[in-house]
Amino acid sequence: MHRYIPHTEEEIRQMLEEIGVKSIDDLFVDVPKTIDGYNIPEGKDEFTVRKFVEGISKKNINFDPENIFLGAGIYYHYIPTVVKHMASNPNFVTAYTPYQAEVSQGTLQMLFEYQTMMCELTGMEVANSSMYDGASAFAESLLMAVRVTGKTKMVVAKTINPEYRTVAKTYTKPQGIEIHELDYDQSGKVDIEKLKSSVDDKTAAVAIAYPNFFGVIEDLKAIREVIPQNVMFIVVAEPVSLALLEAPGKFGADIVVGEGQSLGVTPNFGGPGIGFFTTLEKHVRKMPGRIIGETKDLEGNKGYVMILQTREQHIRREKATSNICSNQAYIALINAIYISTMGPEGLKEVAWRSYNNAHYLAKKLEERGFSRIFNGEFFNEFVVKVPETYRQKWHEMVKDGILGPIPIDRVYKELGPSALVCSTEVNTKASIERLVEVMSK
Amino acid sequence: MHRYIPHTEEEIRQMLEEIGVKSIDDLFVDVPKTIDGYNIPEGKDEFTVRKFVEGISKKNINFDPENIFLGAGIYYHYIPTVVKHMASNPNFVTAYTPYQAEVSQGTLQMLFEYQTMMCELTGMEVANSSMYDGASAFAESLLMAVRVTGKTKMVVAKTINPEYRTVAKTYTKPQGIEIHELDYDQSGKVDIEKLKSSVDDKTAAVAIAYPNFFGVIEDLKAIREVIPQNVMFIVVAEPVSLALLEAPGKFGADIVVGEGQSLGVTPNFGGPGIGFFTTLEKHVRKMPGRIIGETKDLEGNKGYVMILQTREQHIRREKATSNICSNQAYIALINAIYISTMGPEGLKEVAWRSYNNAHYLAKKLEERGFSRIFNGEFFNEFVVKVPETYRQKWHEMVKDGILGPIPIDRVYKELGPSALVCSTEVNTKASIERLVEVMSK
Amino acid sequence: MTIFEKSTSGRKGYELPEYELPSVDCGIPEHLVRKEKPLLPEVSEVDVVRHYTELASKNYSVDKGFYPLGSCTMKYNPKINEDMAMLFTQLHPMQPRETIQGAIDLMGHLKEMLCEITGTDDMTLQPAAGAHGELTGLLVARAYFEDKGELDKRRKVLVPDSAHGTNPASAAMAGFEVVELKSGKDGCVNLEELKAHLDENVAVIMLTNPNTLGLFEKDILTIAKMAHEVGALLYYDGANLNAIMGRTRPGDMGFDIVHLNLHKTFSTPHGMGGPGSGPIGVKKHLAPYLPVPVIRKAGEKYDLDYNLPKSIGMVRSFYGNFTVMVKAYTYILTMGNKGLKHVSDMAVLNANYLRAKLSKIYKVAYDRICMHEFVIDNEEFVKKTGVKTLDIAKRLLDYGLHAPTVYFPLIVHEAMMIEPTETESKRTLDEFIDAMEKIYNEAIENPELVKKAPYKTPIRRLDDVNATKYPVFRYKK
Amino acid sequence: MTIFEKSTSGRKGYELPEYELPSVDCGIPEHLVRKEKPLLPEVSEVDVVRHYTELASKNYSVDKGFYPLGSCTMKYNPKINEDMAMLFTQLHPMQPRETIQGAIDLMGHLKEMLCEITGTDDMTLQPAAGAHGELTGLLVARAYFEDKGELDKRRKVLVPDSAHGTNPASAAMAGFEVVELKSGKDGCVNLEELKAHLDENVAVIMLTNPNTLGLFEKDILTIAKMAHEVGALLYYDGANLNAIMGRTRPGDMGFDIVHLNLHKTFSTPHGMGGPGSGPIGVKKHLAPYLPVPVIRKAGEKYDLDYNLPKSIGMVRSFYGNFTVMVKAYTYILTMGNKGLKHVSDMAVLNANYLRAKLSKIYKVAYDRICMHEFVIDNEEFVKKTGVKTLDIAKRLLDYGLHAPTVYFPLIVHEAMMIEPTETESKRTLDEFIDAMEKIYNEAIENPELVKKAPYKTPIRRLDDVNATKYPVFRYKK
Repeated sequence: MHRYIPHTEEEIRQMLEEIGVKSIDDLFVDVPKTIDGYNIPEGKDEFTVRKFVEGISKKNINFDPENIFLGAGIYYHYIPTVVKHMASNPNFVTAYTPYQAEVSQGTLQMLFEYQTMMCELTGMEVANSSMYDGASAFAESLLMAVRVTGKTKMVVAKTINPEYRTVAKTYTKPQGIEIHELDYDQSGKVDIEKLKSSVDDKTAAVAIAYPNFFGVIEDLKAIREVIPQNVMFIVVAEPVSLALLEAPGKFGADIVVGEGQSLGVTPNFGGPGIGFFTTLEKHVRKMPGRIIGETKDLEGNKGYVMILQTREQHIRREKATSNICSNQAYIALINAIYISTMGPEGLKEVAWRSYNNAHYLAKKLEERGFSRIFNGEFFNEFVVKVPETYRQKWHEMVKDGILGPIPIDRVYKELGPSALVCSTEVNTKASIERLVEVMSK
Repeated sequence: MHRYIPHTEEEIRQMLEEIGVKSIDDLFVDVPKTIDGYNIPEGKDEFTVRKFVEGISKKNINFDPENIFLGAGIYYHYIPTVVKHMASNPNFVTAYTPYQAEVSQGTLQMLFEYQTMMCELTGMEVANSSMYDGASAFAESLLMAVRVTGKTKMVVAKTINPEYRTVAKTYTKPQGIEIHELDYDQSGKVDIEKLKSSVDDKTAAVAIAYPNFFGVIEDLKAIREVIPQNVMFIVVAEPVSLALLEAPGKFGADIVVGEGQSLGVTPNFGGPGIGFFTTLEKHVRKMPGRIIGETKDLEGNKGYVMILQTREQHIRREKATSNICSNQAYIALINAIYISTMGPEGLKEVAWRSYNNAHYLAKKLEERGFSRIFNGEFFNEFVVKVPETYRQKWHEMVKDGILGPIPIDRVYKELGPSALVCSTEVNTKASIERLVEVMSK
Repeated sequence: MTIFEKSTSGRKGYELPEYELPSVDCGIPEHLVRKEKPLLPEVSEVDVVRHYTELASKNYSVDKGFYPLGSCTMKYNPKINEDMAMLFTQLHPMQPRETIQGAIDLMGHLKEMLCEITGTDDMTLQPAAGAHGELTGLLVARAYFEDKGELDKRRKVLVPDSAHGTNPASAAMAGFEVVELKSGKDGCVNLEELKAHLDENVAVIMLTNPNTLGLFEKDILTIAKMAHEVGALLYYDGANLNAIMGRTRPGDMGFDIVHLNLHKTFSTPHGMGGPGSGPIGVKKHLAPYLPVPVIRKAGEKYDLDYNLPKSIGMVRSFYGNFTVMVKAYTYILTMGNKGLKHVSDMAVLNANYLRAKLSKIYKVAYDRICMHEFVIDNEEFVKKTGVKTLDIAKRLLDYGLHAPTVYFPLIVHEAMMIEPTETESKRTLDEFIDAMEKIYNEAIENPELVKKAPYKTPIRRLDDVNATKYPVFRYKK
Repeated sequence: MTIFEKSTSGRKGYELPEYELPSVDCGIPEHLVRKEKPLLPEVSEVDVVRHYTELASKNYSVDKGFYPLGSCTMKYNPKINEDMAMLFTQLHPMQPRETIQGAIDLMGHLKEMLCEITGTDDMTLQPAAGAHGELTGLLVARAYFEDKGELDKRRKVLVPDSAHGTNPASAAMAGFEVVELKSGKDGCVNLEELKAHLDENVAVIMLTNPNTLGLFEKDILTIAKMAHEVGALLYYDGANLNAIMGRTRPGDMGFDIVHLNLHKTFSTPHGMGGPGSGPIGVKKHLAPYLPVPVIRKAGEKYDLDYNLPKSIGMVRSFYGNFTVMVKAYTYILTMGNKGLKHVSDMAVLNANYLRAKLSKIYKVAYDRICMHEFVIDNEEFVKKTGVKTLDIAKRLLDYGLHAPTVYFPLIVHEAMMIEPTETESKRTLDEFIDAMEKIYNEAIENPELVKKAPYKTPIRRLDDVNATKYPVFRYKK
């Protein structure tokens, strides 16, 4: 007997009798008994387990968010208390995929509202109800571009998050997709001339990050202008920035994807976050992932159901738009609660403060001799030249309780010693100035 | 505008128009304006408030429960995780007194079940749905004894928690109740001979603690035998101990009250806890507090409502059995969830381990020369003689992370330097032995 | 189904850590050892989860919707308050003094802010609820008069007929004789009536201001003067403080003793009826009689003062419902000076908006500018339709709303006492007005429909008459 | 009502700390600055609370009751798992290595225990879900054959017709050609059919064992031998691992690649469809191809190994759904060796009990001892009554139960696939049996009643045909 497993000995006996067997072992006659127990510890009561796991967690160091200047795709933001409280409702946490719509209207309406919010932020027409993360969403956007265009060459900006590009390679290789990496220029933006020459008849799509990995705000208008209309325009966007920046949809994007962690989700050591995925109605049947739509019940009341399921794996099997089944619905909930709480003004304030903090920090660092590598306008991140010894210093800052700007020269070797500096609304004037002091020492 | 207060300026304007006044000030014409604002700080956003209150909390020291040997009415026990999770449901937290029974069945059924549980533990016939704490429940039991017997002399054991007796004095003084304090003997139990001689024709009730403040288990049988039948027998019981000890109801108690904190409630710096209050059916109309009863709805379905409300202040006004209105219903919920989770076996195991740990600790201390002051059998607490310097040592133990046995000689001066030692199931062999080492140093 | 019926002998929902100590012999005398296993639930953890999930789902709550109970102040309960209280739950009240400075400081700071808000000079945070605060306040008054040698004379406490039931009950518990004051035609204290009862035998006058009709006692300064002239004390029932914050203070109006309901005005949740917290603030002359310990400023910190020889003693153990105080403290830090005024402004605005709109449908008892609440008088309506106030209340439940307080105050015979609070939006108020209008029409067109309400609740209308006549106090097998 | 309809321009539910920095001039080019305010909710905190409270109340959940979805393993989700995950939420994945030792150790320990449970040699925790694990596993197979120079030849993946839809979809995404294997009459893999398709062009055979009929593939050792003889790899879909713990291991049966659904067997909650976690374990020969980083033991600690030159790369960013892993880890620590066996024993007992009892009412597709789930075949029932399997499913909702998986596996035409899991009590199973019996009788006596079900749900039966035909993708004003 176990507190999670209710049967008493007496009940087990009754049930075996009902089944018509003598013992539990009789139920496993078909199974080759290959082991006699696992070489893992015996189970523990919850108080011992709690103490043990707390012990492990203490081998980590948590930083005060105001002293964190590390972004690179995962961001610290103020998360209103109400977000966690509402999201922890067990009727969200312990529900399954909404297969029985009539007892899943909470999930379905929430996802429908989430889709609407993502459409609004990106300026796109349809959104699915989530992908695993920004990287896999990006990878899936390339596969989708193949389905839409029938072509297999992708022009991918080198300024897209390196992890996203790595994942995209893993996903696209089996499909024989060719990825052409597009260089950046002095501004930190894609080199428009090189873009022009990279796109050809075989090109399915051009993919750009907005803002890009260096924090620089790409000129989507200028880019779209040099891409032929029959080449798809994929934008990897940072959603908080979209409260301040013009929506990619306004510039003719065909697909906008990205990582939704910054919308009210804790960093979670990198996961779970959420991949958002939006496109145009004309492409929707090629879009991967689950979609929720509005409908009516037999009394005419408004309700929500999963739609366009014939695109999905459980019906279309090997012809499906993707194999995705479990998604990140719970994180979509967190996004939706966060966005509902912050509203358009709150999100804009967050974006603006992040922008302003980063620019203040950039100015202060420049005053202390750290020069910015790129001259393009940036959002909440920027790249600075650092001394050869910076990586060492980065580790030393831990003692000051600072999670400093991350060195990026192992990934972008061509930049030489350099670091990606991030600031969001959680940094304070004092913490920013303290970082500058510590970095200048 | 404020995040808790929804109106926009435009809405305020519309509403004022509907009311027919020009400004908010017009609504306050009757109110003498005596102030121009408070001399308190302006409101803060939640992130600043959180940081501030966290800062205050850091001026406290929390001890690891295994190193806590301080009881004296408030006890540390293992609280299953599920207790907090279930109790934090906002449909419990943010509900009011169940005035509309049809939308309060959760509260009402829970309290009905709580009453049943308290009846079972105490061996009594009826329970109310809670009092403020053990001390006020005890005070109310004396007032009730006056209502039942028409007499005003109370024989109260000195071994009842000193705070309870203090509160009882505060409550009973205006009613002209005479409290006769009953001495204890070498065993730490009430002196039966003195008890006999204390009870007379004017005596309304005899009140005894079980186990008492010294941890000693009073012999309720022997006590009841010497109390005349027309004198009420009030028992202040520690509810966890009742899983191991015979129920006071079996010994002819008329009222059993006590503090319910030990049933799954965190110490909360002393409050909120909960006073439980149980009695016999024949006395129920003299009992203070809210009572929930079973009934049926107009389709014949079982349901629950507040009953016997004519005893209560909102109907009976100055003739009410008590003025109590707000009670500790939420803590009753915690009790009920805890008891449901632990069950009779779990509670007994907790009681037995507490008993066993305390006895092991007593033995170890005796080996190191700490003698027990009383020779009566004890539950999970006992009193030892300590050196004159012990109070100083008690403070020093903080540095070892130990919350040690509390000195009690300021309250029981006649004992000389002495400390009340407590152990529950949360103490480990190692922590017990470490305490003995530290105390012996 | 009760949790007892879900129980199966031998099932368990807990597991304790492995036990490592040798068992001692049980030394408890045989006759003191429990013989019978108590009838407590034996269920798995899953059963516990589902049982309490089901119970919770059968409750209405502020998080679900509008809860316009008059004089109960069912405002939104901010989630951060809960989080902050969690920081203090592990403290033992008898820890060494140096390990609880944070808790003491918090109480000290809270007390100072509440003194400022009430206009009083000193305060105890010990009482666990409003009624407990009333009792404490009256015991303080008692000790004061005793100290002055006037207690033999001052036996009476004057309480208006519109007062909460706790007022007379508390006065009785404090050993006073209760004299009821009949309200005037305008719903306020009748000065003539007051004068008739006011003499040197009066210890205390207990008032709620605004009163339970939602009306501000215009003559309050006169009343205070009259009280003090005969040497009586004036007691303020804080249930309705939500109406006046930022504009006036009980102490400024002449009240000597003020209790607060932290669970009302300061939005610590009600938790199905408690725990609450009912601090009392007093003017300087009453400070020596407060319960111990009193929190006092000591340099930059605060400390506990037990040295009050004239103290009434203690009214409960330790310091009171401390975690409730943490929630109220968090709330006050959040709202601050201007925020608290805004609270009252909007609470009064909402009440007046509802009053103005509902007065077009129902009869409002005193249809003039009200404070944070007002009362509907259904006497004529009941006569006309045969539908009772209780029926309207039950029918409201079908509209997904909670009912107002009904049959209170007693001076309005078919009263509905409506307090919307400041956290409700215009949209919600309009929904309530809409439902009240529909019910009005239903009562005229189809009274039986309303009389048998509710229909959509987890259970139909319950029989509370027989429940009291043939009481079932507990589950039995 | 949607949250958008509850919105009022200018209302707000947030407040940020006072901002102390001077504003810089905005340097963003004018045409890149957002012009229009996005249509997002403008609501108060109270509105947020009530909206999501209302939505939650419209969901069924494990905490509410029985959720017998076949192959979904909707077991009880222990609350402590949630608490433990909270300890790790503030970590940034790119923190300096020395500040994340706890997280790495946890993953290392989890991986080792999962390798032991699956009988595999190495493992990645990176995949975010079961299907993601499938893709990862097939990419590993692909890399393996590529490395061996066999990829041009090995184009086929064999998948039984009873497999989950994700299997063929994942194989296609990994660039393989999918060949469907028809099941034998006994519901298992037909060895003849297998033989007919199995040759050196086959890269992988994907199996679920027990399969989706709840039957254990008796010939599994033969199948493994056959696969390996032609050089193919055998892939284990871990959806149904809950049936066999403590008795056998996929690795022992001959599987080369195993994915797990931590959100199923290891009871991290499903969260309305995710996040999940789909680690894959592999035999030694496939270890070099795993995604980076791989967690490796390094003395007493664990470390991250990025040095896998033959790795397939990464399948998502960072380490996977880490907090989901914490929950699974907590679960495994809680259950331990004997506990996990007990899980499977009781899961299989419950399924067989349901099967035995329901087979007296409905037709069970393969009415012999089953594993943790079984399938009802309603084909005759549908013909007889005109009531569809979907109707039964909807009617179950009226009884306060969730429906089983319906219309799957595809090889049973009117299938109901029932997986009770081990956390359900006999009482709950009996309630389900009772409801199924009542519905059977209703279908015969009053088929229209069942066809129009459900009645007691927050909404009546929804039209999903028109929802797809005339899709509405988002809220519009």
